[in-house]
Order: sequence, then C-alpha cells, then structure tokens
Amino acid sequence: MFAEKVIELIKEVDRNPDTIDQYNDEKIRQIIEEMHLLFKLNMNDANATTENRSLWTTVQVRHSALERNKRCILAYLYNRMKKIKTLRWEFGAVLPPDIRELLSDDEYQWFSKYSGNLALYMRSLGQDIGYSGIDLTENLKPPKSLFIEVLCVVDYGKLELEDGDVVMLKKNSRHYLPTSECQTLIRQGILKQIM
Amino acid sequence: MVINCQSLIQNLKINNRIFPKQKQMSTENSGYLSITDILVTTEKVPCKFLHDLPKMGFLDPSAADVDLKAGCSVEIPLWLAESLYSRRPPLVSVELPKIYKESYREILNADACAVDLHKLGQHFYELGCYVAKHDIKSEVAATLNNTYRQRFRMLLAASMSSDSINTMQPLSASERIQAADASNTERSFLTWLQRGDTPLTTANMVANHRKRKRAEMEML
Amino acid sequence: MESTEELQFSDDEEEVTAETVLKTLQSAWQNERLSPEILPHQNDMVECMLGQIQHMERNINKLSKTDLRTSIHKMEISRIKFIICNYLKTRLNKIEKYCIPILNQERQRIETDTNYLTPSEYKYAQEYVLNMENHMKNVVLNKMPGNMQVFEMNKMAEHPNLQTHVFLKANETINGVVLEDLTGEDEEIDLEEGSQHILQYKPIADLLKNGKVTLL
Amino acid sequence: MEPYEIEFIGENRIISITPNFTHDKIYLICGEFGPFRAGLPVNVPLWLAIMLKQKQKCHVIPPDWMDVEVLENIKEEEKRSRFFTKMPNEHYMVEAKLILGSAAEDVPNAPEIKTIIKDIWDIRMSKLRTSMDALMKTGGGYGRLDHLTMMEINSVKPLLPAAMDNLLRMQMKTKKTAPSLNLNSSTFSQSGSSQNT
Repeated sequence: MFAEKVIELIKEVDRNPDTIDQYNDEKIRQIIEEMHLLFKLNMNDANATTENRSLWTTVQVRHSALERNKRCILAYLYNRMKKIKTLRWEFGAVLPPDIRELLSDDEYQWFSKYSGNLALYMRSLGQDIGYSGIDLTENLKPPKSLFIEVLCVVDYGKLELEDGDVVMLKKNSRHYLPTSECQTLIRQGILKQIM
Repeated sequence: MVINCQSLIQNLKINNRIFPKQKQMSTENSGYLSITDILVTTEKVPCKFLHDLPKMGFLDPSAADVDLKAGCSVEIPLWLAESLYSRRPPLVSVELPKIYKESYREILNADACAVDLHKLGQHFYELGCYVAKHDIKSEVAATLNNTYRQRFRMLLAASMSSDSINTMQPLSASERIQAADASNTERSFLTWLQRGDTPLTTANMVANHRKRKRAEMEML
Repeated sequence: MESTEELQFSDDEEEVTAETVLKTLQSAWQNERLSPEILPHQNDMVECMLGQIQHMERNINKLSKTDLRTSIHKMEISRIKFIICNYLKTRLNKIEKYCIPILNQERQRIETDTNYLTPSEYKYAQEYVLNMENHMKNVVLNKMPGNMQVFEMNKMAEHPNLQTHVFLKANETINGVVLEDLTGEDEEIDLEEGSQHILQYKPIADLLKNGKVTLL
Repeated sequence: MEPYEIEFIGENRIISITPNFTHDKIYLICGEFGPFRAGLPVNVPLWLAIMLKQKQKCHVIPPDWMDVEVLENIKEEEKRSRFFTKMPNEHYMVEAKLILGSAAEDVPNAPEIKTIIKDIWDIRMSKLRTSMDALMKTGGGYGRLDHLTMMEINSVKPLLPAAMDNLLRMQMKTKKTAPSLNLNSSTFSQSGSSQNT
C-alpha cells in the first residue's frame, strides 16, 4: 500500500507528545525515495497515456500518494518544530548535550534561528523607555511570596543574586531565595520548591 | 509625577473606534498538518472502483492480477478514497463502513451510551464527517449529532470519576481526550483548593526527558 | 514615592491614572488569554506600565531594606510583571501558531493604520515564517521530486477557530447580536448589561475589540 | 485559565483589615491605601491583606457574607432555585480560600464556614452539570449563564465550549451544500500539461 511508511513517522510523534524522539533520518530518506519512484513511474505512464488512456487514472492514484507522502512528512517536521520551540522555552538557549543530539543538524540550526529571533524580540521590549528588554521565560506564575525555600537537586555552582550576595548551590543544600531569581532554575529542574 | 505618554490617549480612543470588518475564512482550518486528521484519513473504507486501474492490482490483496478492474470492491485508506472520489468524474464510489450503516444507526439512535466506540469506531465522529456525504439518505449526519449529544453525559461522568479506566473504556479517541481534559480541570481545581499555594515546578518537557533518561538507565 | 498622580496630557481633557492603565492592561490580558484570535495590541499600556515599574524600582532602592513598603512595592511590581509577561507571551504563541493568516491580514491593516501587531511583533512574525519555510525546504521539500517541491503557503496556514464558543459578560447593553444558525434560521439576542453568555466568538469579535464585552 | 490565575484576578478585590501598625498612605500603582492607624479598619487589596497577615501585621475583617447564618440562607436559596443565585461576591471561592487559609483565626466559626461554602460550590456545580447536559441534549449553540462566577465557569472549560464546538463542526462538515473536503484537491499537472480524462 502507498504512503504506509510515513504513517510510522506520524505515529511516532503521536505516541510521545511530551518528549522529543531522535530525528528519523533514515525513514525520511526512504520515504523520499518512495516518492521519487512513484514520480518516475508516473512520468513513464504519463507518456504512454496516448496508447492506453486508462493509464491516466493510475497516474492520478500515484499522484495522490505523492501528495499524501508530502503532507505527512511536513506534518512530522512541523510537529517536531513545535516541540523544539518548547525546548527553547523550557531549557533555555543552551540545550543539554543529550537533548541536542536528538535533533538533526538542520533542526538545530532552526532552533538557533528561532532562539535568535526570540531573543531579538525580547530585547526590543521596552527599549523606547530605556529598558534592555524583558525575559518572557520568567514570571510564568502569579507571584505568591517574594521569597521561597528551595532544595538544590544537582551540584550547580555559584549563583550571584541581584543584591550582590553569592549562594553556593550544592546537591541537597537548602536555600531561602528571592522567588524572582530562582524561577528559571526551578523550571530547568535544578532547584525544587519546598512547600 | 507626570508621565508624558501622549500616545496613551490615542490608544484609549482606539478602543472606541469601529474596527474594520475583516475577511476571515469561515471554515475550520484545513488541518493539513494535523496529526489527528492524518491518522483519521489512514482508516480504511470500502470502495467500488468505477474505472480500470492498470498496474494497481496490489490495492486488492485478494486478487492476483496486475491490473485492477472496474467494478471490484476494495478497502482503501480514506485519503485515497477522498482523492479518487473528488475527481471528475469520480473514480470510485465510497460505501459506508459498517458502524455507519442502518443496523448500527438504529442501535446508536436508541442508546448511544451502550455502544463501545473504542472497539467499534476509534474515530467515529471524525471519520463519520468524511463519509456522511456518501450516505444517500443523509442519516449519518443526524446519527453523529445525536450520538455525540447523548454520550455527552458519559464525558461528564468520566471527568468526575476517580476510576478513570472503567469510565474511559467505551469512549472514542477524541472523547477520551475531552474526558481527560475535563478531569485535568477538575484535578487542578481540587489541588488549588486543598493546597495553600501552587508550587513552582519543573517544566513539562524537562521533567519528561529526565524521567525517560532515568528509565533508560534502569533498563541497562 | 507617589505614582498614582494623574497623568496629564496637554492636548486633551481626559485624564488617565496609572491605576486606569493597569486596569486596562489587566483586562487586555484576560481577553487576549481567552480569545481565539489575536487582538489589537496595547503597546502603549505595556510601555506605560513598564515606565511605572522602572520609576518604582528606582524609588525602592532609596528605601531601607526593612521598610514595610519595600516588600509591598516589590510584590506589586511582581504582579504587574506577571501580567505583562503572560500577556506578551500569549500574543507570541498566537503569532507563531497563526503566523501565515496573521501576516496576510496585517499587511492590509498596516495600509489602513489599524495594525494589530506592534512593529517588533510584526518583524518577529515575518522572520518566523521565513525560518519555517526555509527549514522545510532545506530538509525535505528540495529533495522531493520536481512538482512536489513547492512550499504551499495556503495549505500550511493554520487559522484560529472563530466559530469556537466563548464565555462573556456584557459591559453594557447590546441589542440584536445575530447568532448564525446552519439551518438558515438566524437568531437575534440581546445582551443586557452585566449578563453572561456562552456563544460563538465570531458575532461578538467586534464587540470585544470595542470593549463592549469581556471574556470570562 | 488555571485556578491560580483566577485567584490572581480575584486577589485585586478590596477587603478590610485592622492593622497593628501605623503608617502614612502607601502609594501603589493600583491605587493609594491608608493611612494605616493601629486598631483602625482600613481597605486594601486582598493580596496585600494576605501579605500583611503573613507578616502578622494585621487582622483580617471577614466580609459580611462570611457568616454562618448568611451562608446557610444562600445555601437554602441555591437548593430551592432552579437558576443560579447571585453570589454575594463574584470571587467568593477565591476570597474564602485565601482568608480561611491564612487568617482562619480572624473568622468566627471558620471550619463551619468552610464546609458551607464547599457545599454551596458543590450544589452549584451539580446544577451546572445538569444544565450542561440539558444544553447539549437540545443541541444548543447558545446558553445564558448569569451569576456564575469566573472560577465556576473555568471549571467547565474546556469541556462545554469544546463540546459545543464539536457539534457545530460536525454540522458544518456534514452540511449537504458545503463543498466536500478535498484532501488532495490539486489537480495533477506536469510540464505544463493539464489534460484530464
């Protein structure tokens, strides 16, 4: 049957909505190969339609299969792009190596461009009135208190606070920190809020 | 303190301006990139070929011929059926899958809640919307509508129940998503009510990748 | 440390306080969160609030750390920052999702000076679509057979669902809102001041943009 | 929206407190509050009241409706009426949760009040579910929901609007006059030729 391989790709995206899988280079290559084969068969049959008019119908069937393959591959890419955007918002502009390697080189390039465009936009915010931009990845939840107690989950190192104090974030250490200054670290899974 | 933001006033005035009517597409988005629509259109529907199809014999697994002959009936994916049907003249006639046929319509119209759509029609509504036009008596459309309206109380029940496995069981794929969304709403309300404060948490994808990594490590 | 004094305008009798601006911004945020399509931007409100925050932050630095006011002002600033960030981020999400139709409509709106996007948002949207197109071309489209290579802008476009149902409250009495019915029997309803409804977004889109209803 | 976001909106409501400190007017962006005189009631936004309470700088004065008798009446009325009754406060749940959560000792009969408010909520929600089912049964595309509070409306999202959207979408897609949805509507053409059977 036509365009079956490409459905495996689509199911891959559908299966794991909250994580991103390794880019499936090999399958994409195979699908594009299938498309070239269908296209070649169509070229040949299209030239033969003068002798056998009913071949034209066959050409149309293959054409539909070509369109279907195209649509599914683009949907695969597009849905990965949506996930890659989420990576930018959640991990930040620098991806951990194990996440980075799940993306193809082209996808990583797209990630960098997306990240750059976003940075440019965020820097432009409030520029007219002397701001140096606003980081929209912060202030994700309504504030409840100015300070919160946190537990450090990994050995992170030094964190310099706005008032100049330096805190040493070591695994299993507890801290009482300004909420605004540890939100990002909590999102990235480095700190955990203690309730 | 006097702030000079002249444009502020203009902006307040904008609120009173009549905005020009925009031209908008009146239909739902085409869903070209929609994973759900792609999966729905992968479902097979019975079709009768109205023309010979040279070299397409493989579409019919029961036939050994190289060519597909006009008049034979084959189950093909919906995307192909839709495409062949839309040609002028149509290359196929599409028949209704059994869940949309009269015998099932009667059961559904009598008591839609008794039907296990998970088993009988994962994409009952979505597929139904595509095939409704092939129903000469146009009763499929009414059945879809009626079924959904009757079964809405199952969604209500599933969203309220703590025993999610049993109540979710007979639901179609899209009904499951709606019931799951509704029970998420209920859960986040209860969490809000019971807890003094909602803690800041690790981002979703970050947490899930951590989890997956841990699972992979444990498997080694 | 006074910030609530009236903002004055030389060419107009209208007086706008920071409090009013904050209220306007808050309802813009709420409506933006709840409407399917992108709404006209409120950049002046955002910038005015950012200015207020800046001013307030400078003043906080002059207070002693133990002054009761320090934590109160900081809390209020945090609250306003949340609104601003969430508002702008909500808009950005819509701009990304519906980038193609938004850009098409925005080009026409710019001509009549009724643009919905700020210049920065517009630039962002253009760059975003360009990156998307290039990515798809580089990765797959250019490798496909001849007539399959086209990036079909119309097919790729995702549209906001204007037929979606929304909850709203009428800020004033509005008579004769027409609810379209597929059977051809349109229904007309009146929205009395303060009344609440669930109905399709499309017939009330303009009312929302004119501030006559608020989404809930 | 998330419940904590509705809470955030509700936190702008003004309530009364009795401060135990004295301070001049405080000029906030959302308005000016005070002067604060120890022992004298003063109005502040709910978020500020909770903050001061946590710093042990005030007592919260419970709103008039946060009273067993008043609430019992509301509860009876809610049970009796087919419609939703008007609540004394459009963010009653948020206000109750915050005040009873941080300043329970300032509210007489706090545990009972908590129970009655939850009862009222449950009665209203059950009424709401019945109305939703009725609305769907009649195939409605429109509903009027006076007196429902934002938190209550939020608790039927996305279920109710999504269900109404689904019904409408199915009607639109299966409408006979509507053009059929073509998945691959482009006609085949190759090297400029566009012949067809």
